[in-house]
Amino acid sequence: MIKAWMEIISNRPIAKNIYKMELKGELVQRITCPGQFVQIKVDDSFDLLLRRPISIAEYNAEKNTMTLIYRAEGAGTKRLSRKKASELVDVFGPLGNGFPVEETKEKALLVGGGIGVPPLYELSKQLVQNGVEVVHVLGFSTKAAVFYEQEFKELGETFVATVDGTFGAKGTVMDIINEQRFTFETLYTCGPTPMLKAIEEAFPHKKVFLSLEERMGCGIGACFACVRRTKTDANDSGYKKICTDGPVFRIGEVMLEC
Amino acid sequence: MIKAWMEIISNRPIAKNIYKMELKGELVQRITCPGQFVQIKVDDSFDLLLRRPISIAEYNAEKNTMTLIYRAEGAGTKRLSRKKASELVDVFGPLGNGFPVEETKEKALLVGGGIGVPPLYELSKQLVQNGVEVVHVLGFSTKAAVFYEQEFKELGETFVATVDGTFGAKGTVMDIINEQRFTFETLYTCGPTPMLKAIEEAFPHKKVFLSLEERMGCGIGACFACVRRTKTDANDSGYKKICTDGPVFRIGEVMLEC
Amino acid sequence: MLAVKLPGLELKNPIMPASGCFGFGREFAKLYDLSKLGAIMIKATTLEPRFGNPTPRVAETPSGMLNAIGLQNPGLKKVMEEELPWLSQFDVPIIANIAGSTVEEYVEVAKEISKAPNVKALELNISCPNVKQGGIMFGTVPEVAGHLTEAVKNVSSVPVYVKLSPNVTDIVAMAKAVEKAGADGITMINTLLGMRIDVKTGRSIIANGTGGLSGPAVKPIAVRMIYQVSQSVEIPVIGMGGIMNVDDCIEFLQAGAKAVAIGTANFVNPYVCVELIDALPNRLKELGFDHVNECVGRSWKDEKSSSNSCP
Amino acid sequence: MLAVKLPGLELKNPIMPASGCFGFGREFAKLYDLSKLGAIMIKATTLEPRFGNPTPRVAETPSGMLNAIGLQNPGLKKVMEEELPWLSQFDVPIIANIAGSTVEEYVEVAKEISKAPNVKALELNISCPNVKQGGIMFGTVPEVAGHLTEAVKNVSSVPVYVKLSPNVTDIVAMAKAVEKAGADGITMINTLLGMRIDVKTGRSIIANGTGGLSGPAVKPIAVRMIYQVSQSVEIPVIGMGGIMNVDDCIEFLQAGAKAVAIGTANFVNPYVCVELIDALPNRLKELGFDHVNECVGRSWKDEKSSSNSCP
Ligand SMILES: Cc1cc2nc3c(=O)[nH]c(=O)nc-3n(C[C@H](O)[C@H](O)[C@H](O)COP(=O)(O)OP(=O)(O)OC[C@H]3O[C@@H](n4cnc5c(N)ncnc54)[C@H](O)[C@@H]3O)c2cc1C
Ligand SMILES: Cc1cc2nc3c(=O)[nH]c(=O)nc-3n(C[C@H](O)[C@H](O)[C@H](O)COP(=O)(O)OP(=O)(O)OC[C@H]3O[C@@H](n4cnc5c(N)ncnc54)[C@H](O)[C@@H]3O)c2cc1C
Ligand SMILES: Cc1cc2nc3c(=O)[nH]c(=O)nc-3n(C[C@H](O)[C@H](O)[C@H](O)COP(=O)(O)O)c2cc1C
Ligand SMILES: Cc1cc2nc3c(=O)[nH]c(=O)nc-3n(C[C@H](O)[C@H](O)[C@H](O)COP(=O)(O)O)c2cc1C
Ligand code: FES
Ligand code: FES
Repeated sequence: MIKAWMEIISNRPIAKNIYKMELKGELVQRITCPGQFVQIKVDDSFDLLLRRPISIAEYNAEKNTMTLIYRAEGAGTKRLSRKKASELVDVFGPLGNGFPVEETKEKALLVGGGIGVPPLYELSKQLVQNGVEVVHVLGFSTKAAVFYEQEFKELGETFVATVDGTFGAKGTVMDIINEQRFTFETLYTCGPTPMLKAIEEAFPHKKVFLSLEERMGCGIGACFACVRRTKTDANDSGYKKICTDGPVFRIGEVMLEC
Repeated sequence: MIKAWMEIISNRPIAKNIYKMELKGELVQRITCPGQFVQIKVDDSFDLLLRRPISIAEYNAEKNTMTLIYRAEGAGTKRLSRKKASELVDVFGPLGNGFPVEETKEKALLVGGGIGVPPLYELSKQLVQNGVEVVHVLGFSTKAAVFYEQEFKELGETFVATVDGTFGAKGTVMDIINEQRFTFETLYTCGPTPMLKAIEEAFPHKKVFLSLEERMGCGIGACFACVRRTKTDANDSGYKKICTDGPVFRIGEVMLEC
Repeated sequence: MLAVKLPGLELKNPIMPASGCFGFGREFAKLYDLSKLGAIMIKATTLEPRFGNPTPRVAETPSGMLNAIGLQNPGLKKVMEEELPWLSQFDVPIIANIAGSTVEEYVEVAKEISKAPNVKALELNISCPNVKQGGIMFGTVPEVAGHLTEAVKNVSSVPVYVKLSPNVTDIVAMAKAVEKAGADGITMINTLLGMRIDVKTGRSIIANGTGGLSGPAVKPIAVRMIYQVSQSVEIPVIGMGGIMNVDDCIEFLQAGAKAVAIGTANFVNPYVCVELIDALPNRLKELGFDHVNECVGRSWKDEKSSSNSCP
Repeated sequence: MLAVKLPGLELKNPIMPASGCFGFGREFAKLYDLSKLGAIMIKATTLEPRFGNPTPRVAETPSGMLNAIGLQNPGLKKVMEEELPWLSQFDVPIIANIAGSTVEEYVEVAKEISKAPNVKALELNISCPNVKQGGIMFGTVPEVAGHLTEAVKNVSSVPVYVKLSPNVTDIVAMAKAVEKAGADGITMINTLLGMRIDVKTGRSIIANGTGGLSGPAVKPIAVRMIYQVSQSVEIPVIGMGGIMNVDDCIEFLQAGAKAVAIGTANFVNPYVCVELIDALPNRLKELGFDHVNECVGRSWKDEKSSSNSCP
């Protein structure tokens, strides 16, 4: 990991409040796998003091570029969304342990919810490159929030659900999963905690990898902000840090909530 | 006074750390005289919380434009200096009572020190327009800090002093004043307090108008941050507010320091 | 949707300018109609006129500011004869902030000023950290604060709110002491004692040395204290300290305040009070509230009704 | 130009990471050579391992952050057997921050940890506001703090610094009490108790409810307290609270600190400590200082030698 100024190649909305930012810089050389993240300092003012953790949605080591997809929700991501091409941003990363691509030889199910979808894109690309068959199940709140459906389709079969039914199937990713009864070797997922919980319950004996989120301080394991208790050790002091041991964990490795 | 978003027409350095910013907007219509100021919110972040008071150096009611000249010294003015044309800034003003142009019929001496020079420019222009003869004495620290010498020359005789002698006469404005023994009806001045004090001492019986500075809260007279004791009433509670009663005062009206 | 009732006060809305940041209203009256405000907390009034501290009196700090005005004000007589009558042209209740160096001074000011027809409540400034003459004791020792409150209650013709200083170990003890002494309400927080040194000169920027910290920087401290105090007393709290936008207002209400006051933000955006009053209804609706009162104390009411303990 | 001597500590420079923001150094060792640091204040160590509070444990506030980690740490045994030996590869003195729920726990940890060869001083964390079990009392009652200091002094093999909590009415009284009890130095300030409510849920963002406020927002409070305490005690002060850049370091020194620690800024810029160490000499020169010691206490030394009263 390094702290580096990366140049914005582009930064534009791709769905309601969802932005795609392409960045260029040497930092990309250090990315080791899909699912890693970076910590971004929005600007040099103090008021939004902390860095924002954002997953790497796609990267290209040859071109030294990477893509972030983020929701402009709070003050920091809103400010980020106003940045223009050629501006520089202060990026710290890559951080964390991502999705183990090599854990799948044949067929993978990728399940993403909302702003948990982005890191699955690079994962899917790499799986496909390895000759793995991928199936995507993506959930969004509503049609206006849907993004990257086309991009995923180009990589493999893609199902989309929206809570209000304005796009794809009405309901959640779990509705699709229950209906389609997919067969798969490995399930990779990233999204809101209730979704992860449902998946955990549905596939207790499968090879599942989940990417977790937590509010972070340092992003490198020094501050103990982002811990999860390990499952084997629920009443003891066993724990993992999401920023360094994760954000991707094997099913059952940690408790999904504090 | 109004709070308005004004558009930056240009913003560029004109001397070492000195920037000239041209702004456009309806607010200009409300300016009543040279020496008034505006309060600028540097950006919408909270960390540089307070507005920055900056004098209006020049204005053009027909074109709806005004010019600010400022030193990029602290965090706020430095951020301001990075703004680009077509960006908007949050301006509150015009504020305060400026220089009384009509107090001079024949000949005025304008004495400016450093970043106190800008408001004298509009004053000089208006005096000249009224047929008044103007003489300028401008003091700067060093050659690199000198600005607007040419602009003032076009309006009237102009003397420049630099402390280190790298431009014009070596010394301060007082050295020039003592040497030249100007005759004048009115003296208008703006600059650092030691300079104002020297002028006050040198011309106790002249018609002198001084523009003062103080750290401000509200800029409109509500917070009592910017008071000066009135001279007539030094041990009592008599006072004037620089933001509303000033920033320009008649000699002897208020004490120069707290 | 916005109307709020507090002892002595029928507020059109729960938003008012905080004392010391709004003078006696004259300046802001040039910008908007003061009748739009929920109330006005006027600048601290003392028995005699005061000049206050030497300048510079303010300094900026990260997301905050320091001030050491030193209670400059024109004195009781002028406030009674000029400022309050002038303010009576507006349909807005006045909360008179009063200060003093002795109990007697407070009592005298309270007695007189509470007679003004538009003064609907007093706000006892026991917490201004800038006056050396024992003033700080009123704000930090529960018994002393209680004694002062009682003395003022005895003479005031209107309800008395006590403004608490955050510069204490135990804010709840202070709140309980003034409640017990008969206070009708609490306003909080006043400024935190701070300092900024100019590294070039090695000296404090504020001539007085230290000053009172306000603005968004102190908001988390204000919210925490209001959260603690509003659960511990029966009298209402008017909250302040760093409010900049509508969500901040709602945060203070949820912490337990029944109304809020806005100080420093008036310097950043002179229209802030009316802009927030205008914006509040929509934001409340968005968050699912039908009346501003529904927010009040939600942070601890929710805690009490449901267990949110974590395994 | 940068070397500073303090009880038990020979510092190459006056800059060190603050406790809790640097773990036990392992993570930052991947970014730069820890031997460059003046010292390292390691994460609070307790007798037994602790898991700490539920998450979320941090929240952002204007120019600051709240944390309620709850003293998570691997416990004395592991710190003695793994962390400290690992740290001994670096040429840097360790200041061991210790915490506990009882005097006995503090004493036990102090006794053992002070024996580690690279631990050159202890930092008594009497001020962590996150532990409910009476922990806060140590930090707010002078007598209790004094008693604890004495007990730890009796068993420690190295000088003892006491870390003061800012959540008190009278910080000078706290400082004097620990000085009298034998403290070799004071570190200050720990975090201020704060809270942030998510307006959408009406609940505290931090699962624990309240948390400790740190970062630039608190800097004016830290500077004021260091200014007050450094004039009132003979023992040295290590200052912290919101330091982000070189000028902040110098401001703390001028306020009266002999060295400074950097906490939250490590999260904003993980290289901040070494960057400031590198930048300090030039900035000192620019301001006309030949040695960092010349800055120390300049704000009040100047006041004492010249009258700056204003007419
Ligand atoms: C490992 C990881 C990867 C992530 N990847 C993405 C991604 O690819 N795209 C995306 O849109 N979002 C992602 N998030 C969530 C993203 O970090 C938050 O949405 C963002 O930090 C919110 O910042 P804000 O300025 O909008 O909100 P604010 O409310 O202004 O944020 C205030 C503070 O809270 C923190 N915070 C607020 N919400 C969250 C959250 N949900 N998770 C962690 N911290 C939070 C912020 O980082 C900041 O420190 C990821 C989070 C983690 C932990
Ligand atoms: C009536 C008036 C007119 C002015 N006109 C000009 C002008 O035309 N050009 C120009 O360059 N400067 C002018 N100044 C000074 C200018 O306001 C300060 O240089 C500027 O505010 C410093 O801001 P900063 O962000 O650089 O410094 P910072 O140190 O970041 O400022 C921190 C805070 O202190 C205040 N402050 C710092 N220095 C001063 C100062 N000297 N006077 C008042 N407030 C200060 C700032 O406004 C801000 O609130 C004027 C000041 C006043 C009162
Ligand atoms: C310049 C200034 C002057 C103040 N004067 C007073 C005062 O006279 N009486 C008082 O009780 N509080 C006074 N205060 C405190 C405010 O009323 C308020 O309690 C505090 O600033 C916190 O709110 P804020 O962060 O919104 O400013 C003053 C604050 C400022 C900034
Ligand atoms: C995440 C976090 C954890 C902390 N843990 C400790 C701790 O274990 N022991 C301690 O004495 N102080 C702890 N502190 C307080 C810091 O050491 C420091 O005193 C405080 O944060 C102020 O400095 P800063 O503003 O530079 O962060 C912690 C602070 C933070 C932000
Ligand atoms: S964010 Fe600091 S340990 Fe994970
Ligand atoms: S700046 Fe507020 S009264 Fe002048």
